[in-house]
Amino acid sequence: MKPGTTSAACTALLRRDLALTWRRRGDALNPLLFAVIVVALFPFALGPDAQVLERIAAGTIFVAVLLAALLSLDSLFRSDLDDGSLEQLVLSPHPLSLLLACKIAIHWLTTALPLIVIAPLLAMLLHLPDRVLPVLLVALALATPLLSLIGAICVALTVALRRSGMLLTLLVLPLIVPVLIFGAGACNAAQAGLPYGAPLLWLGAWLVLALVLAPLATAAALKISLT
Amino acid sequence: MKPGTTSAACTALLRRDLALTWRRRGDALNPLLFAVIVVALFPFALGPDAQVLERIAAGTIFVAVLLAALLSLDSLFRSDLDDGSLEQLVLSPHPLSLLLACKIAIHWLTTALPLIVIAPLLAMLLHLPDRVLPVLLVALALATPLLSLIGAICVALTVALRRSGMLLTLLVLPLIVPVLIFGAGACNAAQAGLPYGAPLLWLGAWLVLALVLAPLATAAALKISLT
Amino acid sequence: MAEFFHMGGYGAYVWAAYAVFAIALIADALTPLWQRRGTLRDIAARLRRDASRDGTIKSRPSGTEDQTQ
Amino acid sequence: MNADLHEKPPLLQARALAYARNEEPIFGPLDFSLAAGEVVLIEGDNGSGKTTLLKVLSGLLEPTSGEVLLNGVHLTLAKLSHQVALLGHLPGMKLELTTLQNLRFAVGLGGIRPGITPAIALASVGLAGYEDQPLRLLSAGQKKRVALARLLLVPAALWLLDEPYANLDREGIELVNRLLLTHAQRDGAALITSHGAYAYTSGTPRRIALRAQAAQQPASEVHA
Amino acid sequence: MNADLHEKPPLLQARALAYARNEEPIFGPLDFSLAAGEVVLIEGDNGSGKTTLLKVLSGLLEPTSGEVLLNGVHLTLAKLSHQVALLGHLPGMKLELTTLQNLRFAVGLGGIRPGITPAIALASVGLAGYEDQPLRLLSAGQKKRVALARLLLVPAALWLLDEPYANLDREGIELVNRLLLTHAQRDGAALITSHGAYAYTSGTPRRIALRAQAAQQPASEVHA
Amino acid sequence: MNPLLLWFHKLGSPPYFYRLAGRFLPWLYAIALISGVVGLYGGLVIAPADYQQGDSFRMIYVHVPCAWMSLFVYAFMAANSFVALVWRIKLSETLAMASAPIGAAFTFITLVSGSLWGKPMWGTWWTWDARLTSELVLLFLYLGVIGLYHAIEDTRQAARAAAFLALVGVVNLPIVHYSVVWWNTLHQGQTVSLMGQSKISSSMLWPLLTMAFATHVYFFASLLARARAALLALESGKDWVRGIAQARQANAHG
Ligand code: HEM
Ligand SMILES: Nc1ncnc2c1ncn2[C@@H]1O[C@H](COP(=O)(O)OP(=O)(O)OP(=O)(O)O)[C@@H](O)[C@H]1O
Ligand SMILES: Nc1ncnc2c1ncn2[C@@H]1O[C@H](COP(=O)(O)OP(=O)(O)OP(=O)(O)O)[C@@H](O)[C@H]1O
Ligand SMILES: [Mg+2]
Ligand SMILES: [Mg+2]
Repeated sequence: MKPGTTSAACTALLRRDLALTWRRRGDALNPLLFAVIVVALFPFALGPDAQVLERIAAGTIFVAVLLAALLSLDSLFRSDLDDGSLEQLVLSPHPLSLLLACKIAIHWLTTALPLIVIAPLLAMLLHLPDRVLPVLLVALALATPLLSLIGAICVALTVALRRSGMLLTLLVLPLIVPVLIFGAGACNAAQAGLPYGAPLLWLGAWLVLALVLAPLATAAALKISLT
Repeated sequence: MKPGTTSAACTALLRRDLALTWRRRGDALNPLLFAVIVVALFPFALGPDAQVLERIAAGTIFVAVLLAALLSLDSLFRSDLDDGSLEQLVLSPHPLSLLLACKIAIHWLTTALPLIVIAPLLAMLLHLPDRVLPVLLVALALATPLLSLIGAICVALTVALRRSGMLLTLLVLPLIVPVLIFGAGACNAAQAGLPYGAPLLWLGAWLVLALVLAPLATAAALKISLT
Repeated sequence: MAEFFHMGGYGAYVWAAYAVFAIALIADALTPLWQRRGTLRDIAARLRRDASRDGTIKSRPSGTEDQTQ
Repeated sequence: MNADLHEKPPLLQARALAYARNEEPIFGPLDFSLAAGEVVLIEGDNGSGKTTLLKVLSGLLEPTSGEVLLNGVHLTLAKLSHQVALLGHLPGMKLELTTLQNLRFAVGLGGIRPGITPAIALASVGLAGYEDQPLRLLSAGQKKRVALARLLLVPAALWLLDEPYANLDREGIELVNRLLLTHAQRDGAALITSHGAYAYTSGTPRRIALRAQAAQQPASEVHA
Repeated sequence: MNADLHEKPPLLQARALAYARNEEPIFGPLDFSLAAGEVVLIEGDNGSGKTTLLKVLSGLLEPTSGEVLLNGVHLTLAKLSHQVALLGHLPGMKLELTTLQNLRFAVGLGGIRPGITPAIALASVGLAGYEDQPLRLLSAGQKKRVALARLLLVPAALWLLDEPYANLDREGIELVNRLLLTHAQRDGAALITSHGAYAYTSGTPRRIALRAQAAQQPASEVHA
Repeated sequence: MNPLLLWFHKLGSPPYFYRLAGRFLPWLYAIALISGVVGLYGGLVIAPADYQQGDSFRMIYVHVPCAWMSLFVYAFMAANSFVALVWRIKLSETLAMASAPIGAAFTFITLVSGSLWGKPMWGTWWTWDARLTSELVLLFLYLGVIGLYHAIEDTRQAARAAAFLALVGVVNLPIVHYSVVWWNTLHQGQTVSLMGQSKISSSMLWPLLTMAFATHVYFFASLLARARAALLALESGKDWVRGIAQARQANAHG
């Protein structure tokens, strides 16, 4: 009997999830479009005044990207639960936290990364000054993985519930308010010509911490909600 | 054999859906909390400058309410599809559009109405001037049923999909841009001291039209996506 | 020639627009070719698969004997 | 209308009925008719199209060719009315509501046979005492029984049952057989799919055989 | 460790095992053991707790009292390792991926028995030629066969099968029996639930009977 | 049956359409390419620089034809959707769904080229002007149709659902357009008006018309190519398609 190594299991999981994303590539674009649409709604709601839009640009983009990544979080374990794959994952002989870390990484790659890539377009739609753009991108690059990691814990807690979409949002949002404050805060500071390094450093520190702890917490939460 | 009258069928449907909402009352509160949280995020994202917030208050509330109602739309037929109730509905001897109209009415009552009730609180959070509040409430009262009706058509089109959440958003948003423009536009006009009657009248006219046509279109769309 | 590409200072914008035009339409023209090739490949694969299923039907009698034992 | 007034048309009639999904034939042209009082078993291997046939007959899927007549009248979604009751793989009921609430809704939507109530129907399927139990607290077989109770209530002449025996214990299987017999006696008709023909014990039912389109390879050898 | 070195402990041992959901007993204290090479049938009416028992044995649910020993070692989620393969009501596979991709993933996650490949396993369950078919295009019975192929691949000594015969045609039922026989012969063991004891034809298996806790009212009378 | 009807009937048969389209395709591509090159030469080389905008006006030769096409294609798609839903003609479903990505491509080009034009002319990549906004909404509508079509598994059901959406969208389009116009005047943002319909000189005009012709021909070429590919997939169970697949395989191996 060949039990199979943990790295083989991770590879298999990564390969399967990428194949699934490819099969569902239409779905994979959805968070992107959602963010674009949320951003596009604001000019409709506020009127086309460029000055107003410029003032709220960074904040709105941050909120839109967070909401999009957040709503897509729901699908992180959903389909695995529905078809029983999650049970198989839990029953597998390999460390659950490692397997979950793979899943979270795939989630970030397929939903948050495209959002960062498209952020300059969103910035353009809201007339964000060019010099703020790099700060926005760095802030997003630090904030979105944090969101995926923190979100995964909450998803694991709510996964056993049937329609958890909004409950999930409720759990995650309070946790990411600090991320939002620091991320959007850095951008606003840059826009106002103030120093913006400190909040970004904070975000980086949290990210390192979350990278280590979140998969473990997710595995624990998942076990709780499955039994 | 007593085939049962159409009004009995509608009553049974209304009673069942209300009972279900009551059983899932935790879920029913979610759109409300979502809207509150989206609105609450903006002061964090933009900083606490009261003037900026006041300028964007009406628009942001409108966007938040629309997003919340929109995300809850997904569940309009979802659970009925999952457990086969929708098939039974389609196979029933009564006019499908009427049954669907009942479902849409329940959806509006249980998700949009609480949002309107809580709108004054949201307005307060963003320092909306008091005199604009009545306009906001009227605009929401006209816009949210429109959204439910238009949204139902799109939900019916996407109901056969497994994970339609975000695709649905993509389909609905272009259709409700005019609603947003006129609804938020009326509030902004009121805030700027301009006349705001015309956009509200337009919304009312569309609402009457949608009340008649949307259930029929929804039934047609549902039949397309179920066969 | 350089002047032609310079476009009176607007070169970057003009040529970018034309590049987007060209790239988008070339991509659009290539997609049906890819689709066609993919479809034909799938069909060929399916034909092969069906052939392998037919092959197993031929071996069916021996299989059923096996089961009756 | 084609209905001949002198001779009663069969309850259900299929003429050259065929269904293809994305141009791939699922079941071939079928001709059969079903008179009132008949129970017919649809037989076929895994993947031969039994479920698909029932969906077509209920009007949920449109046949690619051929036609279905109900009481001599062409079947369209609109005319299906209360003639057909479908019991598919899905329960068609709400897990959050109690068994009684679910049955009451079914009655509101589909009407009710004279002389029966939801509570009586529940007792008939052996679930007396479970009236106020939410459906989600029932086991797989118990849920199936509630779905069977629905059939007793609604005034449908034609029952389409997809694997009604699955998940049921022996008592449940007998229950289904008894339901079918009673239904046939009062001039109803039923089409059922089942792999285990053994399950239908009250006499030998008539059969419709579906040939598997892509004949299955015999699982001749198990690899060790 | 308790394991006695001189006498091999049974593969699976349950001691006074009981499970209660919200203080309501689902199945009573059970004592049984399962040696390598044995196939045991769990019998019980609808709602008697068969599914629940299998979930407890696989480690998905925690028993309320009593204990489970695997090879003489206490069962915990962590130690379950690759000893148990559970086949539940859910397929545990992705409908969008092909049969082969699904099996490859199962192998990656659970390891593989020597001398077998996913393609051979597929052929063994009668699905040769379906390698590149996405799972969602298969019928209920065909999906079940793919799930059975997974059992052939992963190196688990104990199989827990919840109604493995449901949805399968006769050939499929024979297939399950042959799989069980082969598995027993190479010192595996299996616990299966099934209402149709008739389905298990290769000899009479040992049985564990679960009494329905809330004794079912006999479905004595069908209301017409 | 009169000959024209008969021909339509035959055209509705996929193998006939496939072969006929295959015969037309090279010609259409060639005409599109030649007229495109002529138009571009006229626009980029022959036409004089604009006295106001300088050479930047040369963007008109991609922007305007594509803008026209984005609207024309939507109309074409909606008309086919209507036919598909009412008369259930398979070819119309295919044509409607084949035109959606092409229309989206033209809309995308319009948005990008307009944006690139706006930067030097208006000093900003984007403003929430009426025309720009409704073009953006048009892109979303196209994406919605495409997304819905690809999200549903059964191809024909997908086509019918997406066609339904396209029709709903066509009702919506004028509403969006006028609401946006009104919204701008309602709330006096700095409304930027597009370059007026100034009488443009004929040396500037003919390349524009040539490009418009080229894009139309290109559209039909691309449409036929896409419809052919879609028909192959749709009819993959039919003998004529198997024949093509086998012939191609034989070619590849032989
Ligand atoms: C993102 C930005 C832009 C978008 C989305 C856009 C969109 C459109 C659309 C949809 C049309 C077709 C209108 C119709 O035929 O009814 C059009 C036409 C036109 N656009 Fe733009 N445009 C943009 C920027 C610009 C800019 C910056 C200029 C030049 C300063 C410009 C000049 C024109 C001209 C000259 C026409 C032809 C007018 C006519 O004959 O109707 N556009 N544009
Ligand atoms: N959604 C689907 N899309 C495409 N093909 C499908 C789909 N569902 C089933 N099929 C295919 O159609 C055929 C018939 O399926 P169907 O479910 O009707 O079979 P069945 O007779 O009910 O089988 P079983 O006894 O296993 O339930 C099978 O070959 C299956 O692979
Ligand atoms: N999620 C649940 N919550 C509470 N009670 C449940 C739940 N699922 C099942 N039950 C109850 O637990 C008991 C045992 O259920 P279980 O599913 O184990 O039965 P089973 O033997 O598998 O029955 P079947 O043969 O019908 O599948 C039943 O009485 C059922 O009503
Ligand atoms: Mg079936
Ligand atoms: Mg069970």
